[in-house]
This record gives sequence, structure tokens and C-alpha cells, in this order.
Amino acid sequence: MTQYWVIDRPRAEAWLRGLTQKQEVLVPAARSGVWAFLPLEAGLAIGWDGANPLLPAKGAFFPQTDPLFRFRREEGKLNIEPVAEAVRERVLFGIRPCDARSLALLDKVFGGPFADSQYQARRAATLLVAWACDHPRPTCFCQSVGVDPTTAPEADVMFAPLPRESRPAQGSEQAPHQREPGSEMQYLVWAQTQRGQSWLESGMDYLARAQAGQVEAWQETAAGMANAHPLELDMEGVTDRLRQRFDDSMWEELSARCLGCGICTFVCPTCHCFDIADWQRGQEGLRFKCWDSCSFRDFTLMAGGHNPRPTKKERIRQRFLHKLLYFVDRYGAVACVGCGRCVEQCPVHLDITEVILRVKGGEWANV
Amino acid sequence: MKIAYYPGCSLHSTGIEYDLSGRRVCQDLDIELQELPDWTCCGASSAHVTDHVLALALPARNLALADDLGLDVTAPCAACYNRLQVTRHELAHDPKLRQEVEELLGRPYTGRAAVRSLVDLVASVGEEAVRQRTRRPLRGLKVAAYYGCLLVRPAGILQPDDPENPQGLDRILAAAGAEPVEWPFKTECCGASFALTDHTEVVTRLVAQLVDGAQAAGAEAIVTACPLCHSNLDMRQETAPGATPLPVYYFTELLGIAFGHSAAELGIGKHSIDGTQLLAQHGWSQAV
Amino acid sequence: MKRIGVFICWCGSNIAGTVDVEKVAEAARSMPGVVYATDYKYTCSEPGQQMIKDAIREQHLTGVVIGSCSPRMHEKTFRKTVESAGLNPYLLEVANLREHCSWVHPREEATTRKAIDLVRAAVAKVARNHPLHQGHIPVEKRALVIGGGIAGIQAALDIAESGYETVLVEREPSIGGRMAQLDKTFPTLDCSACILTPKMVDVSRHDKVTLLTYSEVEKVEGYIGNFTVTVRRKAAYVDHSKCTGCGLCMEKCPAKKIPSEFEMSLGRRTAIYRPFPQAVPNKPVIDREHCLKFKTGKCGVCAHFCPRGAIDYEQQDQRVTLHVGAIVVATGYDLFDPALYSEYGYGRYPDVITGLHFERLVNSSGPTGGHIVRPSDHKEPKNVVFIQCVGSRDEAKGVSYCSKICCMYTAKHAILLAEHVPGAHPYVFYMDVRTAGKGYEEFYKRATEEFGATYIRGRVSKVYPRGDKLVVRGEDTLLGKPVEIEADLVVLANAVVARHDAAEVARSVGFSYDGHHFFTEAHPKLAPVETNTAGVFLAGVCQGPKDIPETVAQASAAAAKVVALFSKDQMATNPMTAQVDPACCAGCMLCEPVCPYHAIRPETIQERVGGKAISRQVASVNEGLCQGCGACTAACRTGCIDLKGYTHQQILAEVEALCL
Amino acid sequence: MSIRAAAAGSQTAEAEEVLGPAEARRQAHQASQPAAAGAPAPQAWEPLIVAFCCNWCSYAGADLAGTSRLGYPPNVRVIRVPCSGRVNPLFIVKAFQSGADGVLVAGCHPGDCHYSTGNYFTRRRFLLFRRLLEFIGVEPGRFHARWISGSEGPKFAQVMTEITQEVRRLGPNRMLRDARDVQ
Amino acid sequence: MTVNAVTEKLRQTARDLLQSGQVGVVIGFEDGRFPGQPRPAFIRRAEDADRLVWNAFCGANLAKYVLDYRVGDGKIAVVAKGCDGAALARIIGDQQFPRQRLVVLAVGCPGMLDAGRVADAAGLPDGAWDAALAQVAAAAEPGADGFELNGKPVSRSAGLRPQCVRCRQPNVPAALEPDVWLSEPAPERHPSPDQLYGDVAALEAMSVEERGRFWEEAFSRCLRCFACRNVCPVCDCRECVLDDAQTRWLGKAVNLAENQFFHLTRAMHVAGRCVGCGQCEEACPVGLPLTVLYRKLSHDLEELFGPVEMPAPQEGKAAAGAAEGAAAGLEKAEWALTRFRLNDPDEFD
Repeated sequence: MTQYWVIDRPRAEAWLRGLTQKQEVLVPAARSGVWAFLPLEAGLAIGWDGANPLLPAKGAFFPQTDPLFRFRREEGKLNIEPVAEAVRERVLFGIRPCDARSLALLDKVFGGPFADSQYQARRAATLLVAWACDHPRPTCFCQSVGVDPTTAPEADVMFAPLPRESRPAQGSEQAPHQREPGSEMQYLVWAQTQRGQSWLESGMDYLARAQAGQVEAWQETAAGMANAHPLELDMEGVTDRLRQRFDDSMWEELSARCLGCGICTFVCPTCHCFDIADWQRGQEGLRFKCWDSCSFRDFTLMAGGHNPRPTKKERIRQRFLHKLLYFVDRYGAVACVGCGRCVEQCPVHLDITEVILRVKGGEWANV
Repeated sequence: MKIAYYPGCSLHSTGIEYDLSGRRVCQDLDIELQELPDWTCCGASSAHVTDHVLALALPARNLALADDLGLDVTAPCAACYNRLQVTRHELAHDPKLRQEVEELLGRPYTGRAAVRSLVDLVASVGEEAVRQRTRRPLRGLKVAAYYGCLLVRPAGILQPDDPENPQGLDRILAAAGAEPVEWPFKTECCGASFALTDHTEVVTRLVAQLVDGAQAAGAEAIVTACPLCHSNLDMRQETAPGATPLPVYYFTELLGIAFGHSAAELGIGKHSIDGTQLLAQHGWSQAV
Repeated sequence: MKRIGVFICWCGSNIAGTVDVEKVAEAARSMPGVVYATDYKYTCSEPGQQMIKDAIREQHLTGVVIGSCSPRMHEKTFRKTVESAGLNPYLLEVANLREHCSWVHPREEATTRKAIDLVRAAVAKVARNHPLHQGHIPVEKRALVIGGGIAGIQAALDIAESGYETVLVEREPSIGGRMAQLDKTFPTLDCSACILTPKMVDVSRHDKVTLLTYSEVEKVEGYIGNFTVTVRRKAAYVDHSKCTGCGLCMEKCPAKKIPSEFEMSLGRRTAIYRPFPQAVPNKPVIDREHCLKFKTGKCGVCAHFCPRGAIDYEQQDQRVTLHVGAIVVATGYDLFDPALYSEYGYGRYPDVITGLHFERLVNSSGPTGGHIVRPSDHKEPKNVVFIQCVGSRDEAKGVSYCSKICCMYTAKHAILLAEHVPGAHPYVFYMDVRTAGKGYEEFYKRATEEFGATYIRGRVSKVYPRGDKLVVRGEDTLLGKPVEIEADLVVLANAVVARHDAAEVARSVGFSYDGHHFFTEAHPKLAPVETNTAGVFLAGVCQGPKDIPETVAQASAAAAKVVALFSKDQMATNPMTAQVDPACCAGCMLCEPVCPYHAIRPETIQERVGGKAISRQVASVNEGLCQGCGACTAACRTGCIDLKGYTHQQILAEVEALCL
Repeated sequence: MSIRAAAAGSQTAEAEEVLGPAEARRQAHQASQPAAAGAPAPQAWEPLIVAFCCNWCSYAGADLAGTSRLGYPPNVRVIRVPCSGRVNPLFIVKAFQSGADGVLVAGCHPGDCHYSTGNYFTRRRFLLFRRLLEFIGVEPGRFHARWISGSEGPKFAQVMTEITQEVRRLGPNRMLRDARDVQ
Repeated sequence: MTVNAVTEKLRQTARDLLQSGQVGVVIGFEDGRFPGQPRPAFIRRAEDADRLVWNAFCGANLAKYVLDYRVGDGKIAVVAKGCDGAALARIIGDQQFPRQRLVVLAVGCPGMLDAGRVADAAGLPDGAWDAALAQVAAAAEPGADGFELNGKPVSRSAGLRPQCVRCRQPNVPAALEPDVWLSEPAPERHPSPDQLYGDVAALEAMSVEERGRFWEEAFSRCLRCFACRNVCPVCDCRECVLDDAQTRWLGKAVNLAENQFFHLTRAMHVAGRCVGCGQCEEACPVGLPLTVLYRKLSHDLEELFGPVEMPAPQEGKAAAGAAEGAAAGLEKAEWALTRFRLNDPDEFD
């Protein structure tokens, strides 16, 4: 039987800020207009009402540049020292169900028999607090790929905003004009894991028990949100159809527009291609892992000059087949969580939804 | 063709015959002159030796007036022409100076209006037009075309065809039937700047050289396009007893005769040295 | 795997006295790729070089770094050393530990540290060196000389005398050029023709010289050692292989009143003519413009009278293709048009003439038989005014430079006048009298002291006629007074200017010219006869005003350069040239305009893209022309032109190594 | 956690250990700064200046300074290039990135280029590039271009002295530096 | 749905060109998924010509796509605003595409709108733009001075993209000699110095330290997605120096120093070549003020060395639209950094 709690925004803030004394707390926030998950610190505003961050949560576990080890040549010998990152316990607060799903997908890639120890360590050290998503963008299509915006099963703890009418006055009797905007917001909070449960117990000073009707009120809201569908796609049979369409003219037509930049892959919460490179100074250096993009020309360029994916056509085909076919074959799910970041960010409006539409027989045209 | 007309003070006083004849000739050649409203001194006489900015501001004002009319401007007087052109050049090449002048004038100066001398204006209508308009060709009249200095110097700014041996005036006169002589003093100084000082003997000497030169070249008259030159040559010829002085005409006066006007209409009677006699000798007594 | 050897030279105490050389060698041992490092007292000595050779063989070195004096000193020495040990000579780098380190810094740790840094940079660079091989271009041992004036004649003779074929191309019907028009030469007053004509004959008779007169170079392609030149031989309408030069045709030609170019229009010529009596070849050409046969179709007198039937009205221009290894450009000069100074009245007053007119007037084979007379009335002039710097040194109306020869030839004219016309009086208006040359000042002194020339320092403001005289009005700036001289004749020393078509010639041959259209030498001090285009040399006034001795000296210098080039069968090229990676070159050709040697040209390559064969444009470097400056490498955005020996990777490695 | 924060964080972790000799000096300087008073400086920071010199003029000028024994501070390291026109502006960025505190490009005087025109392009390129550097925040005294002929040994020595002084006054360069080996 | 006259003429022209086989593809715009966001379209069949649209949101620079057709010898048609035209001229000058293979469909550009700005100006809530923008895109003539949205009058200038405020070339350069004019040429635009360089001047007025902080902050945001480069029509190299794996000018790590290297390189490479289309800034997901950098350099180049003029059109060829003639004036690009004058300013001694 799930235990439900309620917290208002000021208390939640106080709790999180208090936590930063002993651990890192990552929250959605904007710096210089760029939304990302940033370490909470004095002066940084938590983006309670902001959009889903431009940069997805994957960076917290799979940073864009990630040192692996250091090497040094000494007296004819090569010494290798691992870069021992002290992985500290931390809280990732405010991820949405789409990003939470992406972590589950990345866990498959970076787990298994060839586990990425750095990724795993960071995952293990991070408590996930997810938000039920009440801010869908016009570009969102999470429901079409099987993500429920109201709940993130991967998270340790869920926060769900309570509809305004179901919030009995709580705490102090401040005059409305003295409050921060949004400070009247209340959240229904519950744990989904044992770890989440312990975390909530540590925050009992801030939490109040949910009152009668509040859980129901949320459930009602959630039921409404489940049918929000800003962008609706029919995923039925897409994977199987793609099996037949490797040589389809569709790829050539779509690729005509592609610029070959890496925006879609970098903002994608599930894209995980990386390169390993060295940075060397004299006798010593650093080996690091860094994000790469299958849309880059040099992604598959070989030392001898041959490129098995010589044109944009092969490159975008790879990207979409990977997401919709190869990933499904290997891990049993499409590598897309419907966050809509690529839809919004592509400078030439070329994105996965168009591919899905075309595969389903839709014409080039609008939805 | 329509152009703004800047007569300057000479053409309203000592050089009135240049004004009279100039207007008639222009009319004959279908050049419409519109006198600048409220024009002021060009600064040629004193301003430019006393205050550089003032010397630019005065012509700039007149140029700005032409600008208001949306017309280019012609200045018959060589000195006026010179000041307007120099001003235009300096202001075009020195934005700071231009700003200073604009402040002084209390109005903008664009430099759009171009400046043309009357010689250049008539020449631009073309020798053919002059030829066609000519009723009374000046056949047999040997003239020395005299440009003086202000029409050609500084050459870099005024851009004459040739600063040492210009041809514009010669060609116009030839088109009207006259015979311009080849003579070496076309652009020699007449000493005008000394005319208003105690050293008029300089003027007398220079004028004598010009007159001798013209006569040696076989000229019967000197033709000018400058009121200052004209008054010097007309008033300071010292002739030996018994010899006849050389008449001095504005080029517009001779064009006027050629175009069929009378000497009186053109103001030829106002010269110190009788200008009508020579015309009569050539058989244009109707004109006299 | 790189195996680099490092040798630190003590240079006696020159380096070792300041730098801790042992410490440098010790530090070098741990540098990447270094397998051997040592120090030695005099690396450039015989045993020092032997040590390097031994180490190369014993240690199987793949690269050598020598820390010693400046590479500008001994790089060549050490390259030979390395090469003799079987290593490519370009697998060597020199770290400048003497001029850039020990000689300029005190004996302290920082100096040794700097030495180590410099060695580390050299090691980093040499690790990225590639073996380079000098290319060899076969040299066509035949020279082309363009222009048959004294410069061209001298250059052709010198080259031919060294045993090499030379083709001398002259645009006019005769060689001889400007010098043939001159009467006497300063400062010796020997007769110009007397010293020139023997050379003209020599060159025409030389079995190694092919003379192509009445011909113009139309096109030059190729590069040093391998030029292909197209020459247009203008139709002379006289078959010179038949013509004996008897001159009967000229005697009989009815068109006799044509102003002679050679005589500066002071004399007349016929329509079938040779420019002057001593012309080489001494055979006539027909001037089509004035010939009655061509103008009216009627005449044919010359053909009628020619005893050899050499006249051929049907003759056509011919194009000749020549293969040459070097080109000497000696196209001479024109003279400034003094009519632009209308105050002097040139062109209006017949008795205002130029110096070159004067040369013809005073020349005994000239139009007046050597009598100096006025063109207007053929009277002998007494007072003659010479005006200097007509166009020269006048940025407002003429040219900015000094024409260099006028001061001296005017002094000569003054003397000739005084000699020829008893009682004559030369006056010279001058700005400065410049007499830098052997015997020149003395010659000028003679003009004033012995021959009574009056020199007046000042400019002339006006020349005008008075009666049958010319009044010259000017200012004597030394007296500060205006002067007026009644002259019978006025002689203008008009400026020397580039040929009107000089820019075209420069473009067609492919080298540069300056703002005055004089041809630009490769270096004003150290390469005064070379151009930026290897294999093309300059002689004479086409490069800038100069007098006859200078012209001849430059012509011989150019010839010496040609002969040096021809002395080898093949020319070794600098292997440190630019190189295009055609795979990445986009063919934008933005590198092309920065190359001073025109070594970069577009080239079409075949390529396979996505299985399809396509052709596309890329830049390509002609290694024969490239001098290895590397300007193109910095202009290339893609970074796909690189300079061998100074590659991006090498320089970046040096940068990094120095900054460690 | 943002990408950026992650990258920066990880750089902090390994920074101190990957140090080159120049870095040791740099850190020493920081230690010697008043702010870090207390820790005696084992060795003061010395400016590092990279000079790209054309072979025909400026490198020869440096040689002449040597043969004339004209002293200048040992902070300058010369890289020989055939012509100043060979110097790609990116080399300068790389030098700053690698740890140079000042950079000089030296070539023949305009008009004297061994290759006749190379330095005219140098002049254009670096007039612009210098403005770019200053615009993005590199102090004006960090980057220099000079014309030094083969006969100007004294000028070479003087320029090196001046630049060293100026860079010393500015202190260690931070702009454009690759932060992976410094904190 | 009504279509404006330009769209009408565009469709007709495209149909004719494709039907007659004169071109293999027409590059223009079509409606995208969201109103106010038309996307580049590549029309290959005459029957698809009706997909083409021209409205007030067609801001993308299409010239870049020409580079994808370098291989081959068929002709392609491109819809060209002023900035597309300037970019095409640059690409032709850089010898990356022959003028003869282009059919330039010129359209006078009144300045393009930015969907976000329009929505802001109309006070539309985030996510609720669509219907309103559809109305602007469909109904308003591209050049209309203003329109009514959300019950509010919205002036065109309020919705204009910043690069369009700075625009000095609403029409293709004359030297390009367009083959077809789809509209009247747009009137000339004369942005004020402040509009052109106000932000540059503001940075110049800062201390060098402040500027350093500004740019470090900006460059540290860069994700190195290369969108700025890949969208840039004057980045017309076949292979970018920054991708050179051999020399590795640019390291793969994403950190401030490498990012600075990236942006300084790009700045030097577009210096004086940039056509001001602003695509880099528009594409940048983290909002780097890139054109400030490029405008600074263009301005300084002009100040230092004077303007580099576009080649003039060949006499008498303009009307005929003969591509052969037009190419003559364009075929060699001038770049301020690969030319010089002896009397260039010399600040180095």
C-alpha cells in the first residue's frame, strides 16, 4: 500500500537546499538561457515551472566528455592511472517520465556483460526524483512510444502537482501577495522504491500526510493527462515495416534536408554513441570518452579514408533504423521516449516523427 | 535645361553687361536660368583671405540654396565659380569641416548641387547648337580668348581641359564664326588682386603684356569670361598716343551679336573702350 | 617506431660556456622517440660529423636533432653528414642553441631550460619529418631574349658565347633599340653607333643566336627550364631569305613622305623601308599602312624592281613555337609625352623638342646630317634652353621617380651644342643635378666650365613665342628672381617611362610589375635581375631607369644567371614545396591569388564518389615554380595545402613542445 | 547534472596530476602571488613567449642579435618558418591553448619579403586577427606582430625585451588556455 | 486556402521547369509540421510543385543545399532571397558550384518573421501559437506591414528576425543575374549603424576582462553540435579543417579551450565572407551570439581595407537571364584575406 505525502513548493525548496549541505542535488534550471540539470547552489533558481530541460538527464551519467584514464611515459615505461572519480551520493530531482525512461534504455546499453563502470557507478549513486509531467510541449509524443507522462516507474520518488482546488490551506497564513509566484503549489509525493522510501523518511520534517481526496484528485488529473496527446503517432508495426525499407527512396528524400549537424543526437535522451580519444601533452596524456554523433560525416570515417556511410542518406538511415529497429531487436524497445527535443530543435524540421509517419504510409505532409 | 543662376555682386554692378548678355545667350540656347533666391556674397574678395571657415560657409550657403531648388548652379563670374567649386570640393573631402559649416549655417549642406562655369555650360550645350543659333557669323573677327586664372586654377579641383592651354572658350567662339588666335597668355594673370591696392602699376604692366601678346598674335579683341579680368583689361590699357586700344568683350556679348542681338541689348555700350566700333568695322553695324 | 638521435654541440665554450650541455643531452634522452643523446665539443668538425654518422648506423636512427649554431649556418653541412650515413637529409632538425640561446642569455638555469625546450621542439618536429627528395627538372638549354636593344643584344651575346642557343626577339624591323637613336654617349662622348653596331652585327652573325626581328612574343607557358613560347613573326612582305638588302626597292618606292619613327618624325622614309641605314638585319619591310599597293592595289614598283623577286605581298604573319629553358626580358622603355605640360608648348611650337629629337638633330646620319637646326625654319639656334625633369620627379603631373639619365644627357647635349654651333649658348633649367657615376661629375663640370653652359636652378613656368624666338620664363631659385630667356630652341628632358604595353608583357610571361609598370625584380638587393618567376630574368630599363653601362652590366648579370641555370642538365628543385591533398581540396582556388610565383593552378582530377566516377577541380602546385614560402597554406581554410618541411603537424608539434 | 558541469567537475579531479614543466612554474607563480602568501615560492613564474620568425629576415635578425651578443630575456622561444605568410592564425590560438603567455609573429618589413608579397598577407591577416583576439578578451599585450629585418639584431633584442616585460606585467595567460592541466 | 501571388508564380515556374526537364530539382519551402515553420523542400516532380509555399516565415538559407549537388551536371533551381543570393554568389565565387547549373528564382525579401517573436508580440501563450501563426503564414502577404493576432494588432517589425532588422540586401546581388523574379525586387534597406553594430560596439566598449568573461561564458555553453557550421552557406569547404583527423586541429573533447578554438577558427574563415543570413545563431541550440563575432570582423575588415565589391553584372546580359554571362562576373571570389594593397594600414612596426 503506497503511502502518499504532500509538500508545498517552499518546503520542497527548503528541503532540497538543505540537502546540498551534504550531497549534490541536480535540478532543472537555466543558466544563460540554457535549460539543463544543474547542481543546486545559492542563487540558482529551481525551474519548477520551466520546460523540460534542453539537455536531457543522460549527461548526469554519461557526460559529454568523460575522462577514462591518464597515461604517462616514464623511463621507457608506460604508466596508466585510472581517473578515480569520487562518485558521491546525489539526488537528481525533477526529471520527467520521458527522461526517466531514457535512463532505463541507457541502462541496457551501458549495463549487461560489458558494463560501463563509470556509468553504473553514477547511476548507483543517484537517487531519481521524477515529476509527473503537467507541461507537455506541442512537440511531445511520449504517449505514442508508451511513456506515461504521469508516472515514471524508473524513479525512486514521484512528485505530482496537485490541482489547485484540492489543496487545503497548509502551514502559515501568509498574505497571498507576499508569496513567491507558484509557492502555493503543492505536490503529492510517494516513494516507488525502498531507497525512495528511506529518502522520504529522512525528509519527514517537510512532508505532510496526504489528506482525504488529494490522492483521488491527482488520479483524476492523471487520467485526464493520459489522453492529452499533443502529438499522436501510431507506432504499430513501424519496426517490422522498417525491416523492409533499408533501400527505400524515403531516406534519400529525407536526407536532402538534413544538414548533418549533431543537434538531434546531442539533445536526444537516448542517443549514446561515443568516441574515445586521447589528449596528449609531451610524455603524458588523458584518454577520454566523448559524445559523438552518427550524423557527423567523420563518425564512420576510417583511417584509410573509406567511409561506409558516405552521404547524409546513409547517416540518417542509420540514426532512425538504430532507434526504431536495431535497438528494438537488441533490447526490445524503441530508442525514443517521445520527449520532442529533436522535433523542436532541428533547424530544418526533420525528425523522427516524420520518419514514423512515412513508414506508416503517411505522405510527406503535415500531421 | 534648367539651372540655378548665381550672378554674384559683379553681375549686378560693374559687370552688368555680362549679366545682360549672359541671360540672352542662355535663353537663345534654351538654358533656363533661375536666379537663386536670397543669394549672398561668395566671399571671393575678402572672406577667403581672412577666415577660412567663413570663406567656405558663404559659398556653402549659396550651394545649399541651389540644393533646395534641386538644381545645379552656374556662376558666370570666374571668381564666384572658383569659390563655389573649391568649397564644394573641400566640404566633400572633410566631414568635420562640413559639420562645422553646417553648424555655422544652421542648416544641412548636402553637396548635391554641382557647379558649372558659364563657359562650361555653354560648351556643354554644344558647338553645334551655337553654330545653329548663329544668325550673324563673326566671320573674320580675330579674337584672343582669355581665360585668366580663376577658371583653370587650382586645376586639381576645377578640372579644366588643360590648365595651361584651355580650349573651351576658343571652341565656342569658333562655333560662332570668330577666329580665335593661338596665343600664349590665355591663363596669364591680369593682376586683379592688385587692382584694389596701392600697386596698380603691377596691373598696368600685366595688362600691357596681355594686350601686347594678343596683338602680336593678330587679335583684334580680347574675349573674357570674368568680370574682374574684364574691368582690368578694359580700364587699365595704357596706349601710346595715336594707337587704338584693344576692345575687350565678354564672350556672351560676342555670342549675343552672333545670335542677332544688338550691342545695346547686350550692354556693349557700357565698356570703357568702345566695343561698338570694331563691330561696325566688320560690317555688323545693324548690331551697333 | 621513431628512433631519434640528439647531438648537443658545445661549440667550444660558445654554447657549453653558458648552457649546461650535459643536462640538455640528459633531458633529451627522455624525450619521446629519442633513443640516443650525447654532447660533443665541435659537432661540425670532422670527428663530430663522424660521430653522428656512426650513431645513425649503429642506433638505426630515423631522425637526427643537432643542438648547435643557427641552422642558417650549418644546416646544409649536417644534411650532407646525415645523407652520407644513408639517412634522408631532410630527417634532420637543428635546434639553435648558440645564436638564439647561449650568446644572448647569461649563464643560468633559465638558459639551460630554454635550450632543453628548443631541443624538445626540434625532437617533436623531426618525429614528424618525412623524407623529402629533390626533384629534378630537365632544363632546355636554349634561352629566349625579348627585346633587341643594347640590353637584349648583350644578354644574347653573353649566353651564346657560353655555348647556348639563344633566340633574340625584336618587335621592330631592326635590332638596336634606343641606343641606335643616340648620337654620342656620356661621359666619354664616343659615338653610340660606333660601339653599338659591331655588337648588332656580332649578334646577328653568331651561330648560336637566332634573330627574330619584326616579331612579338604572344604567349609564354611552362616554367623554369621548360617554357613554351609562341612568337608571332609579322609579315614583312619581303622574303628575307631572298633579299640581299641592295636597297633598290627603297630608292624606287613612290611613297616617300612618311614620317620616320626612328628619326622622331624629323626625317622621312619610304613605305618599304629599313629604320636606319645600319639596320640589322639590313633588309626592308613593307609598311602596309602607307604602301600604295596595299592601299590602292596599284603600284608594285618594289616588286618590279627587286632583282631577286623577294617581294611577296601575300606573306602572312607566322607563329613560331619555341622551347626554351630561360627568358631574359629586355623590352626597354618609352618616353613621357611632354605635351601633358602644355606650359612648355610642346606640340604647339615646333621649336620645342625632346632630348631624343636633339639626338637625331646632332647625329651625322640623322635627318639634318648632323647640323643642329630649328625644326621650324632650319636656322641654326644660338640660345638653346634645356628643361630638366619634364615629367620626372613630379607626382602631380608626371611620375614620382628620377629618370636617372637626363642630367647626364643634357650635359652632353650642352657640350654637343657648344661644339657644333660656334657661339651657341646652352641654358639648363634643373631641379638638382645628379651625377652619380664614374666620370659623371667631371663631365658635368666640363659642360659648365669648359663649354659655358648656364645652369639655372628652377622650374620653367611658361614657354611662349615672341617673334621667331621662344621666351622661356622661369625662376632662378638660387637668386630668388624670375628669369626670362629668349631662346631659339627649347629641349625637354622628358621622363623615361615603362613601355605602354609593359603590363601586358608581364602578364603574358607571368611576373609582376610595379605601380609605374616597370618590371619587378625578385628582390631589390639580392635578386636584382631575377623575377618572381623562376627562370625569367630582367635586363635594362624595363626594370627601371638606368644608363647604358648599368644596362649592359645587368644584361650580363642576367646572362650569367641563365648560363648558371644551363650549366646542369637537370635542375634540382627545392623539395620543401607546397603540396595539395586533392582528396580534401575543395578547389575554391583562394590559394591561387596569394602565390607570388603563379605556381598554383586549377587541375581536374577524377574521383570515385559513392561508386560513381566524377571529375572535379582541385588546386595543384607546380613544384618547379613553387619556392616554398607557404603563403598558400595559411590562405587555405581547409588546411589541405601543406608545406613540406614545415607542415601543420610539424609546426603544431613545435608549438606544443615549446609550451610544455 | 549538466554536460558542462560534468566536464568541468571531472577536469578538476585529475588536474593537479597531469602537469608539464611549464605548469610547475605556473603553479609556482600562483603560489608566489600575494593571495597565496605563506607558501614560499620555490621558483617564480616566468612568462613563456612563442615567436614565429620568418627564415629570411626575423630569424636572421635573431641570429644577428646572437652574433652581436645582444642580450634579451630567455623567455622567448623561436619557431622558424619560411615566411611570416606561412603563419596560420590558428597556430597562435594553439600556442595560447598550449600555455604560451605571449605570441609574436615576426617577418620582413613590408616590401622586403623574400617571397615578395607574403608579408602583405601576414599584415592583413594579423591586423584582423589581433582585433579578434582583443574582442574575445585576450589582453592587447599578449599578441604581437613586428617587422624585423635580417640587419636588425638590436631591434630583435629590444622587441624581445619589451614583449617579455609587457607579458610579465600582464601575468600568466588564462584566456584560451586548455584548462586540462591547470586549475 | 488562398495562396499569395509569389507562391502562385513559384509553383507555376517550378512546374514549368520540371516539366520541361530544365531542372532536376527545385529547392524552395513547403509547409512543415507546425505553422510558422516552413521547411526546405526539394521538389523533383512537376506534380509536387503545389507543395511549394512562400510566406513570411521562409527564413532558412537555401544556398547551402546547392553544395549537395556538386556532383553531377544537371541544373537545379533555388528560391533566393537577398541572403540566399549573396550566399549563392559566394559559393559560385568559391568555385563550388557553376552559375550555369543554377536557375535562380529571385524573390524580393521584405524581412522574414520569427514565429516566437510574433507569438510574443501577440501575447500568445507558449504552445498555443499554431492556429494564429497559421493565419499569419497563410493569409498575410509576406510583405504585409502588420496583421491582427489574438485580437491584437502586431506590427511586422515586432516579429522580424534580428538578422532581418540588420539586412542590407533584401534582393539577390545584381551580379547573380537571377533567371526569374518571383516578385518585385524589395525596396532597399538601410539599417542604422546602431542596428548593424550596436551590440558589437557595446562589447567593444567593455573592458577586455569583461569581454573575456562574456565570451568565455558563451563559448563554454557550446555543445559542438556543429549546427552553426553545417547550416552556414559560406562554410563551403568539402572537408572542414575542424574535422581533419590527421592533424587534429580541434580536439574531440568539449571544453572551453577547444570550443574557443572552434569558434575562432570559424570566425577567421567566415571573416569578410559572411553574408549575414543569421542561420548560425538561429540554429544554435544554446543561443551563442555568433553573428556578433562575424559582424565585428566584417566591420573591421571593411574599416581596415575598404569594401570588397561584388562583381558588377555583365553589360546587356541582365535581361536575358543568360547564366553564361552572369558567371563571368562571379566566377572568382575576392576575399579580403587573400588580397592586399601596398598601402594597407600598418599597425605593426
